[in-house]
Amino acid sequence: MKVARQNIHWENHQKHIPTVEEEGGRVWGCFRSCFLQSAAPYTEGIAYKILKNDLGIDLREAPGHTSCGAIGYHGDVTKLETQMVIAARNFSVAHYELGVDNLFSFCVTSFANYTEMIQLWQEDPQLREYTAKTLKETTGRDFWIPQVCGYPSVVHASDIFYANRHILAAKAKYSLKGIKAVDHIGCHYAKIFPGEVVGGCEFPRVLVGLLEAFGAEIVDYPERRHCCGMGFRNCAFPENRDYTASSVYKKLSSLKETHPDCDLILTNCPGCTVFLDAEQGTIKEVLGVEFNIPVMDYAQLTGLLLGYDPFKDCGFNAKVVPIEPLLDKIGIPYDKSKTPEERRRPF
Amino acid sequence: MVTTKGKRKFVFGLKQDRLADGDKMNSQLVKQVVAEGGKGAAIAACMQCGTCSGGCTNVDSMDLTPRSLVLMVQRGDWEKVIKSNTLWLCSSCYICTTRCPRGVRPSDVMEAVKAIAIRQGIENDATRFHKVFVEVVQKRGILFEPELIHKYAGLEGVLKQAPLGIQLALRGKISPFPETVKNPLKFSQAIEKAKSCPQPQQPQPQSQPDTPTIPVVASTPAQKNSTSQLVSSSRN
Amino acid sequence: MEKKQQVVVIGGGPAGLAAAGQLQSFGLDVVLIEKQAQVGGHLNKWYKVFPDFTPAEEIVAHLKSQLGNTRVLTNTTVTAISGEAPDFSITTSSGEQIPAAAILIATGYKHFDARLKEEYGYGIYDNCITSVELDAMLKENKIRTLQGKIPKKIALAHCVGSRDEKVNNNYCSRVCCTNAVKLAIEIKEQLPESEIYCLYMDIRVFGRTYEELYRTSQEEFGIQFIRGRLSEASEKPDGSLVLRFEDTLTARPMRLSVDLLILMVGMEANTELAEIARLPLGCDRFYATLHGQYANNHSHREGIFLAGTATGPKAIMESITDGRSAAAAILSFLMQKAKGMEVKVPTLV
Amino acid sequence: MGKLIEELKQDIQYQHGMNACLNCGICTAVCPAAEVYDYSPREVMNICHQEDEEALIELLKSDKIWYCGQCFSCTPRCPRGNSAARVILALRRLSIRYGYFAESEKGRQQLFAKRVFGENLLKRGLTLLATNITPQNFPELGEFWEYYFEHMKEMREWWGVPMDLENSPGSHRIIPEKDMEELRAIYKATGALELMEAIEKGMEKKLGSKEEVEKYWQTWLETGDSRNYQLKKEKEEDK
Repeated sequence: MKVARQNIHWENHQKHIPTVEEEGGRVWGCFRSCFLQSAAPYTEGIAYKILKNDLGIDLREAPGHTSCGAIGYHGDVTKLETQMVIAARNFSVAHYELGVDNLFSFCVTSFANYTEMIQLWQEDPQLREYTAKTLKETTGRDFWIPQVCGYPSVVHASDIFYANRHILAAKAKYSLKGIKAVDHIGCHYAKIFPGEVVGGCEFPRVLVGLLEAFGAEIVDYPERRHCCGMGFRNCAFPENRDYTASSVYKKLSSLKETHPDCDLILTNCPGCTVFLDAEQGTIKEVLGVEFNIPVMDYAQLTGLLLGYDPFKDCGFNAKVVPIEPLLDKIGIPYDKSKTPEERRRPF
Repeated sequence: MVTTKGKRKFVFGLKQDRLADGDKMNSQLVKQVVAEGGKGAAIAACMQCGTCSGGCTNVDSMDLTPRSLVLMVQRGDWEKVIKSNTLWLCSSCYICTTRCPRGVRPSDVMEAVKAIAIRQGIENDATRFHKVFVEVVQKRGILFEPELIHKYAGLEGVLKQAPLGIQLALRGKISPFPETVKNPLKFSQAIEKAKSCPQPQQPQPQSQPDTPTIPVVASTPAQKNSTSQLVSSSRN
Repeated sequence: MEKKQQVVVIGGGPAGLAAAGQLQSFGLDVVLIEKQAQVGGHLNKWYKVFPDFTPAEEIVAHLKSQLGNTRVLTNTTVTAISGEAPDFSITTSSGEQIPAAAILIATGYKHFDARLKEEYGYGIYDNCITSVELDAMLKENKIRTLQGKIPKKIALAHCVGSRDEKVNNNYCSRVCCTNAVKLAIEIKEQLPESEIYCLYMDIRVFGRTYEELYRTSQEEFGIQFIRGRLSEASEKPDGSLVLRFEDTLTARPMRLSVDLLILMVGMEANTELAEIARLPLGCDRFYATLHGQYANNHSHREGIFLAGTATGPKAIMESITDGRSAAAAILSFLMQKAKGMEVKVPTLV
Repeated sequence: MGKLIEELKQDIQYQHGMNACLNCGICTAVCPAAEVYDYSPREVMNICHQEDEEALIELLKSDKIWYCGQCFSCTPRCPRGNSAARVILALRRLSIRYGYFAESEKGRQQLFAKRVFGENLLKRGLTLLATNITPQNFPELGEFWEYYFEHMKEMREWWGVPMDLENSPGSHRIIPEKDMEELRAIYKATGALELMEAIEKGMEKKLGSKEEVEKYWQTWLETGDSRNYQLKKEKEEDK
């Protein structure tokens, strides 16, 4: 490889995300992820702590914000029209009640869903009119389109980590020197609107940039772009989950074959964070194959390196793959007087 | 699949990967088929247009269309070829062969593949029927239908076919008694002689009388290098 | 004709060379302006040309031998065009003013930048190369991977940068299919042990004897054609590539590992003179012709003509024919101008 | 042209997802579903393209349209700017509106989607709830997830993400009733309720009665596998 994972058309795939040192980068409206809050709540917890305490961001969310509903959209119980008006309501609440102009979401599907709606409104004035009218009729609220740096859009939480990566790296207590890592980008972050992705959908930079800032060595493997297999209806019902397990098996086999010494997979999608980890347990039980590759969210990794507690703050006590070997390798201390069980069962 | 290994119960397992492995492609089977069937079974020219499948009489019942069968031979996927019912459903009507725009002869390919399969010892209803058929004919020099049915499908088969057999017999289409050939001795001698003959070597490459005799000339008389000769040699 | 009239041909590729040769044979004064140090255009890069494997240098030599009294200016570009037909004045990069009664633009094409198809990894993966680079290897009789090994399995991916909305090229580049067939045969001749796969969507071998070439590649060289467009390539630690595509003939996704991947890069317009010559472009960004059926050498400006791949993808042979056809159109135009007649140029209805 | 095809063509998802298809296979090449199921997005696009009403109905009644995992891997690479995943969205809604979804095993799972995602949203304003991720249905989350599930409240507070807070922003909050009313009004006005209702009705029609639908639902709740419910026809065949 001539240029290790460096996107050669980098200039085509940038979007401007203000850092906390820039105007507009200190106050953000945010949307929670319903997948994270139910299947990996600790991830949002640590992300929140870092954004607030370490980056000093004024994070604003309203009690009346609802889910974007996109799981129902891709799970086929709602319609495009519904999604548009729900998005418009959440935007309107953020702007008129909380006074924020730029927004991010913790979930990649929300990010894609909001981006889709904003783009539809931009492209088709009729849809925009319909949305504004229905919003007014059903809720009495006014229509508003969020902007980031003057461009009608929303961003994803990992974008903010990426934008502030050098600030975070400067604050980090530990470094990833000598650690081999690979990214796994959420499909709904990269593949629906490749133009809205830091680095484009083939060689995204959003997580690679973060990993590099922390000093990790980036590797690549043939199935890197393969979906984790979360697949909405496919992961939701156990009877369909062979789809998920097979996809994870395919990905991890490819990674093991190419880079058996890869230390971690970094993700920015709630689904991938959960299933790339969890299905390793299934594969172990069903096939007896052990991969043992720690999978973590960008916020969990940043939290670890900033010195937050791996279990209490970063939530590594609810994961399937043990994290201790990686902690030892990086040099992060943890209570060794306790057994792994005890570390994971605080009560 | 339900797995209860360990403590937890999984109602799912891992699906078989449907991703085809292109690295298994090879030209061994093509070479074997050509060796068996001669030039008539050469399929390199196939461009997968589907004319053969489009016209095939029995394609509705086949699990691989003739086009796919040829493709699998090209790819060297012997397993797919040998498992398919296509080989045994081909009625050798030659529609595929008369219509192929590239002069490929799928019916010859079928014959060659079947010959390889039989030599490898494949056994199924079709091969058994053919074997029984040949045995019956060898024994009498002529077919005796009730005997064929009996040998192929047993007494049950004979009973099952009896109503039809009776009808046929009443109309004089078949005889309830075995017929004989004029000179049974001569016939069996001929069979013995044929059996003792050494197996023919490779089938002789067929000459193609329908090939145009006007030589195709390379479009420019420029330098005749090796490749340009090869190009023009494809038809002359 | 009383006074000799001068025609300026811009671009010394096959179309420009053929046109210049033809124009001077009509008795006209011809100036040929070439940007590069040598005339011949892309032909100078090629090894052999389909369908008959004529060496590219032979074609250049032949076209050059027909130039007669043509004044050839190399390392020269056109910086301005002033005046109207038949009294144009062309300013060159050397500062010279050249009068012209008619101008022929034969500035050819550029290759598609394969890096834009990021999923194929050109510029990232060592053993993903373009058809242009392969031709250079063939010329040297040295097809090797970057690691210096003789490749055993080679795939040629058709339609790279052609028929692809994602890179804003909706058109077919026409020559890549036949070129891929030709390259496959050449590789097989140099490396008889290699296995060669063409990943195609449609085989568009459109010219005389091209289909025969395609057939020969299958029958005599055993080139495998797989109907499925390349979706992505990724690299293994040993430098070989894993290709992902659908084998559409069996309707199943397929993966294939190869030692060398050749991207059949398409053609893109080279319209550097669009502003200088004030010429409109078609939706494919090549120069627009006056009429798609019967005025393909006429531009939208009187006295300015077009030839070769300036107006869309063409094979070498077609470019030569097109150059000569443009020469005839120019002659006709000049003769009528000389007679003082209103020039009859087909117009769009 | 048939009625369903007309209706499909009116769908904005279809309009955005379908230009002329080249049948090149780039989508199927990277489709995760094509690797595990008898499924090819290219074929789905092709069937839509044929504009054959019968073929379309057959597709809408089949499992095929439900295999797609909505990952959109097919979308960024299509040389004609198509999106099979988007076309799937249109097909699924059409299948639901006409009750065809209930004809296939995967289609019938739509009842759970409606009763989980849909009703969660109407009741709580969140599509997924912490209580949905049970160790029974998600055995792969492992033993520590079982522990978490038993100590949900304390664990979440320990992590700093307390749940079910009222009148407060934050994870898994209780959304104020006035906001919930707005949300329900949106669902009603935009036709989402109608779509959800169509799912219940379609199931009722297929299974024979409301009671049977509940039996189907219970089977799933109890065993985590809807295949344990036997359809009437299948029962008769068994006899």
